[in-house]
Formats: sequence, C-alpha cells, structure tokens
Amino acid sequence: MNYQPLTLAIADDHILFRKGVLELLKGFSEITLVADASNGAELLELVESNLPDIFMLDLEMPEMDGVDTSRYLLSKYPHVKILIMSTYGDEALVDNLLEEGVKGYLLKNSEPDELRQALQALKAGKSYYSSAIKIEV
Amino acid sequence: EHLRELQDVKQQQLLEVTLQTQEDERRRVARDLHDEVGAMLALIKLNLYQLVNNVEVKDEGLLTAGYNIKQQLDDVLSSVRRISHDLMPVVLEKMGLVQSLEALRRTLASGSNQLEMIVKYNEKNRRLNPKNELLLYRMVQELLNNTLKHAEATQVTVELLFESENILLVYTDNGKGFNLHTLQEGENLQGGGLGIMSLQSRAALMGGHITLTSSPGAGIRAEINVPVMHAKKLAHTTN
Amino acid sequence: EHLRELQDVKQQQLLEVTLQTQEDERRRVARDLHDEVGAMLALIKLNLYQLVNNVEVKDEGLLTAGYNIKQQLDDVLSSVRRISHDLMPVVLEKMGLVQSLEALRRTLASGSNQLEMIVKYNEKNRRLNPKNELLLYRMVQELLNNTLKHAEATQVTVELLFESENILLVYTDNGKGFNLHTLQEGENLQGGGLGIMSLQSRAALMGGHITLTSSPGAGIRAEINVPVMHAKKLAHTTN
Ligand SMILES: Nc1ncnc2c1ncn2[C@@H]1O[C@H](COP(=O)(O)OP(=O)(O)OP(=O)(O)O)[C@@H](O)[C@H]1O
Ligand SMILES: Nc1ncnc2c1ncn2[C@@H]1O[C@H](COP(=O)(O)OP(=O)(O)OP(=O)(O)O)[C@@H](O)[C@H]1O
Ligand SMILES: [K+]
Ligand SMILES: [Mg+2]
Ligand SMILES: [Mg+2]
Ligand SMILES: [Mg+2]
Repeated sequence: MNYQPLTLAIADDHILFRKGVLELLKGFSEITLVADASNGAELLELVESNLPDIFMLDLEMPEMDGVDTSRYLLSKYPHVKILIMSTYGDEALVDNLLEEGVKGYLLKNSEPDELRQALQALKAGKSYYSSAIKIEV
Repeated sequence: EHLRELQDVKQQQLLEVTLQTQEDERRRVARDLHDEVGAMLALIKLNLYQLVNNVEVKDEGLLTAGYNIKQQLDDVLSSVRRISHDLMPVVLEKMGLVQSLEALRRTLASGSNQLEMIVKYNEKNRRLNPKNELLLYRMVQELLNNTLKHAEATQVTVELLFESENILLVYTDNGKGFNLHTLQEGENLQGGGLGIMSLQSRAALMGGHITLTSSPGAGIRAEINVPVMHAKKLAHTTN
Repeated sequence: EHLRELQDVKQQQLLEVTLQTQEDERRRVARDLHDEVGAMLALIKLNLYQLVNNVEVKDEGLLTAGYNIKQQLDDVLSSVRRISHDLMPVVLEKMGLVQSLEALRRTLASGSNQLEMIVKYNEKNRRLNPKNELLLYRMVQELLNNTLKHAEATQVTVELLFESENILLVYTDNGKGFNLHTLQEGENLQGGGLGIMSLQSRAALMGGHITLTSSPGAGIRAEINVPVMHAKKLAHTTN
C-alpha cells in the first residue's frame, strides 16, 4: 500500500503510553510528528499557529480532555481532522463524537496496523472507527 | 424537641455524605482502572507487537504465542472496561444525561430481556451540574431495576423535559403495577425494599421531589421534579 | 408523632442499607479485580515468560523488550492489587481483625509520616462475623484519618479485647485533642465533619456503642463496645 505523508500532533496524559506510540510511529515513515503533550491545552499551545494534518487525542486527560479539545478545535477550525484514542468503547460516546465532527475513534488496544489505516483514512478525508467498538454491558 | 430536630438534620446529612462519598469513590476507582490499568495494558500490547515484529526469524510457535497473549490482553481489558463502566458510565460525564439514557436504552435493546425503553427529551445536549446528572441517572437505574424485578413490563418510557426553572423527568412502565398505599403504610419496615425510599432521598438531595403513582394493573409512573437554579448543594464530602 | 418515629426508623434503615450496599459493592469490585483481572494478568505473565524463553535466537534487544514488558505487567498487577486492596483489604477477610490492624500498622510504619501505631490484643486469631469485622475496621480507619488530619500526634494505640460477651476496642492518640463539648453543640452542622457521627452510626449497626473522650492537649480516646452474641443484623441489602 502507498501511504500518504501526513503531519500529526498527539495529546495523552499517560506518558509511558504516549512514548510507546511515538516509538511505534517512528517505524511509519509517512508520519511526521510535529508535537506531543499531556493534555489538550498544552498541545494547542504548541501547534495552534501551525495546525497538523491530524490531531490524535486521548479521551481522558486532566485540564482539557479529548472532548473539550475536539469541541474547541471544531468550533474554530471546522475542517480539522481529529482521531480520538481511548480505552473506553462506549457506543453512545463514539456516535456522539462522530456526530460532532470528530473523524475517527480508536481503542487504545487496537493493532498498530489499524492505527496506520485510520490515519490514512483521515488524511484521505474519510472517517474511521474501531471495528471492535460495541456496546459494553 | 430541638435536640431531636438537630438529630434528624444530622442523620439526613450523614446519609447525604455517605451517598456522596460512595459516588466519589466509584468515580475514583473507575478512573484509576481506566487511566492507570487500561492505559498500561494497551501499552503492553503495543510493546508486545514491537517485540514480535522485530524478531528476525519468524517462527510459527512464536507468532502463535504472541497472538494468544494479545488476545488475553484484549480480554483482560474488556474486564477492566466492564468493571469501570459499571461503577461510573463515562458517557454520563462526557455527554450528559440524555446521551447516557440513550446508552442505557441501547444496552437494554441488545440484551436478552423483553423490555423496550423509549427515551424522549426536549433538548439533546443540555448539561446539568454533574452531581444532579448522576443522581437522576441513579434514580432511573433504580426505577429500571424495579421494573425488571417486579413489573413484568414490556415497555418503559423516560421523558426528560428541561424547562427554564425546573427539570422534569417522567418515568413510566406498562407492567403490573402495585398498591402504593399499602407500601406507604409501612410494608418497607418488614424487610421490604428500600429502593423507593432511596428515590425520595436522592430527590431531596437535589432540593426536588418525586411523585409516584401506581395501582395494580396500571403500571408505574414516577415524576421527578428538580429546580435548576437552586439545586441544593451537598454539605460536605469526607476525605 | 407515630409517623415521625416511623420516618426516623426508615431513615436509619436507609442509612444502614446504604452503608451495607457500599460495602457489598466494594467487596464485589475488589473480588472481580482480584479474581478476574489479577488472575488473567498472572496468566499473561506466564505466557510471556514462555514466549521469551522459547525464542531461538537470543538477540539482546529482544530480551530487553521482553524484560520491559514483564516489568510493565508487574506494574499493572500492583496497580490492580492496590485498587482492590483499598476497596477491601483481603487480609481482613482471610485473617480477621487483628491481622488487618497489624497490616495497617506496617503500612503506616513504611510510610513517610511520623506516626507510629501500636496494636495490642488478648487473642490473635479470634474471628467475628464478617460484617462486624468490617465495621470495626472502618471505624479504626476513620479514627486514624482523624488523627492524621487533625491531631499532630506521634503515636496511636489500638487495643482489642475479646471478652466472652463483648468486644472492646480502645483507640487513643497522643495528639493535640479537641473540645468534644463544642463539637456536640452543633459545630457539625456548620460544614464541620461528619466522621464522628458515622462512628456512632457504625457502632449502632453492631448494636454497640462508642464513647469518645478528648480535651485540648490530651489526645483522643475512643472506646467501642460491641456485644458478641447479639450483633444486630442488617435488615436488608439492595441488589
Ligand atoms: N415498577 C414496578 N412494578 C410493580 N411493582 C413495583 C414496581 N416498583 C416497585 N414495586 C413494588 O414496590 C415494592 C418496593 O419497591 P422497592 O424498590 O422499594 O423495594 P424492592 O425493589 O423490593 O427492594 P430493593 O429495591 O431494596 O432491592 C416492591 O417490592 C414491589 O412490590
Ligand atoms: N484525633 C483528633 N485530634 C484532634 N482533633 C480531632 C481528632 N478527631 C477529630 N477531631 C476534631 O473533631 C472534628 C470533627 O471530626 P470529624 O471526623 O467528625 O470531622 P472531620 O474529620 O473534620 O471531617 P470528615 O471526617 O467528615 O472528613 C474535626 O474537625 C477536628 O477538629
Ligand atoms: K516517522
Ligand atoms: Mg488519559
Ligand atoms: Mg427496588
Ligand atoms: Mg474525620
């Protein structure tokens, strides 16, 4: 498959997990990481003057969580591409976020290949959410 | 008499604090599970992926073993997710009452029981203060438990009306109903349920009230009325 | 007046049920974490061990990666254990009150605070009914929280005397004490603590009572007296 190059900014408050993702992304040559941070506010400070192709946001973060960050971004830059990463897979939550304009939703335990596909989908203007998401009882 | 009143107020306060402490604890545990345990498990899976992919010789057994471990990690993550979700539905916190009722409806629809839930509302995205959202959600859970346990109903409706000064939540089921009168004359004291009493307590916690109507054959109807502005604040939380 | 009394009894019942439900939930979640999540993690660790050991090529990087994953699994296992233990100390269930007080003492000793705890008892392995053990344990936790929060004490003692008809638990600290009189005249109602009131409730749940003594400069002394045989049963539990 031919991967389209893209720029990416990541916010996740779990530093080890974030570092793990960064490490993984080093192996994906099409991806250029422009910034990473521990919450939405920090990330915005780093990249708002020069938006990346895609934002990858953890759902649960202190200060400014994934929902707040998405809402802020979407209200100011309606065409921004956001991928939410979460350990939660609540269907109602996912539906709502997609409805609000978030383009992708991935469970954190998704296979790296799936992450790669999701990023490509978003870059190509499509949306993507984990096939694993179902209602959890 | 004055002392007695003081005692009553304290008793009520203690109940409020206990309920509040319980919710605080649930939230804390759900979060820890999620943010700490869940994230670490996801990280482990990621590292395992890296490990298996970096082995030069691709031996069958190794790939299978790696695959199995990943599978097990997914399983344990779903357990963690379930436990955390039972304690505190994240959609309530992130999206509010209407959406979490919708989520409840879906859960019910995908389950094996014959009960259908209908959710109506006049505003989809209105948020209340988090404490009241949680209290109202718990009340619906309690009412729904009763319907499942006692009513033999096929349908429940939950209607949520946000007005300028009040919130009105109306819950009904089409089950066999019961004689509320009997209940109020003290049936509870003979080891019967305290669920209905807890409904009253929770309504009081919001400075609101609940009216229950039921009679044999006529299902149940609960109207919960909560003032928006003057929502009673919880006095205090321990720890 | 009769109605009022009925109301009071119900209120008390609701409080009891709420406390009981909370403990049931804690136990359930702690169990699920321990038995379900903990056990699966242990299994994953075992599988991982076998995977790493069966790789034919012993490449450095691979071994380090495997080691890191095991490390992370251990971390996540201790998180799960901590969360589960905070909810319900497993040693209480398995070993009883004396042993869990000893465990509390050790935790305190290994912590960074300057507080030493002394545990005395006349019988090491005596068991009570689980509910009373838990209630007494929660009361000691509450008293200890108060000491840590308010007393500036350097020492607490917990003495547990099992007698034929009663259990006597005496808790003291050597901190700055306080004027109990002032407290009882309603300080609580002004947003002050409800901790002490919850002590009284919990004692009442066991059909026992608690006597607190304190004055400024003289530390605190709490005597909890619980009948062994006639332990009051909780009326009921929801769900
Ligand atoms: N939706 C309903 N349909 C029919 N009967 C009901 C319904 N809700 C409550 N009841 C009746 O009212 C009684 C009291 O309800 P309540 O919730 O207080 O107690 P419970 O459900 O029996 O026990 P608990 O809630 O403590 O588990 C029930 O035992 C049942 O007889
Ligand atoms: N061991 C102690 N040493 C000194 N003062 C104490 C001690 N225990 C309680 N007090 C005093 O008694 C008050 C009431 O205690 P209580 O446990 O009821 O409430 P709290 O600790 O202030 O709040 P909460 O327990 O609800 O978190 C405290 O505010 C404190 O002033
Ligand atoms: K790269
Ligand atoms: Mg997070
Ligand atoms: Mg009930
Ligand atoms: Mg206290």
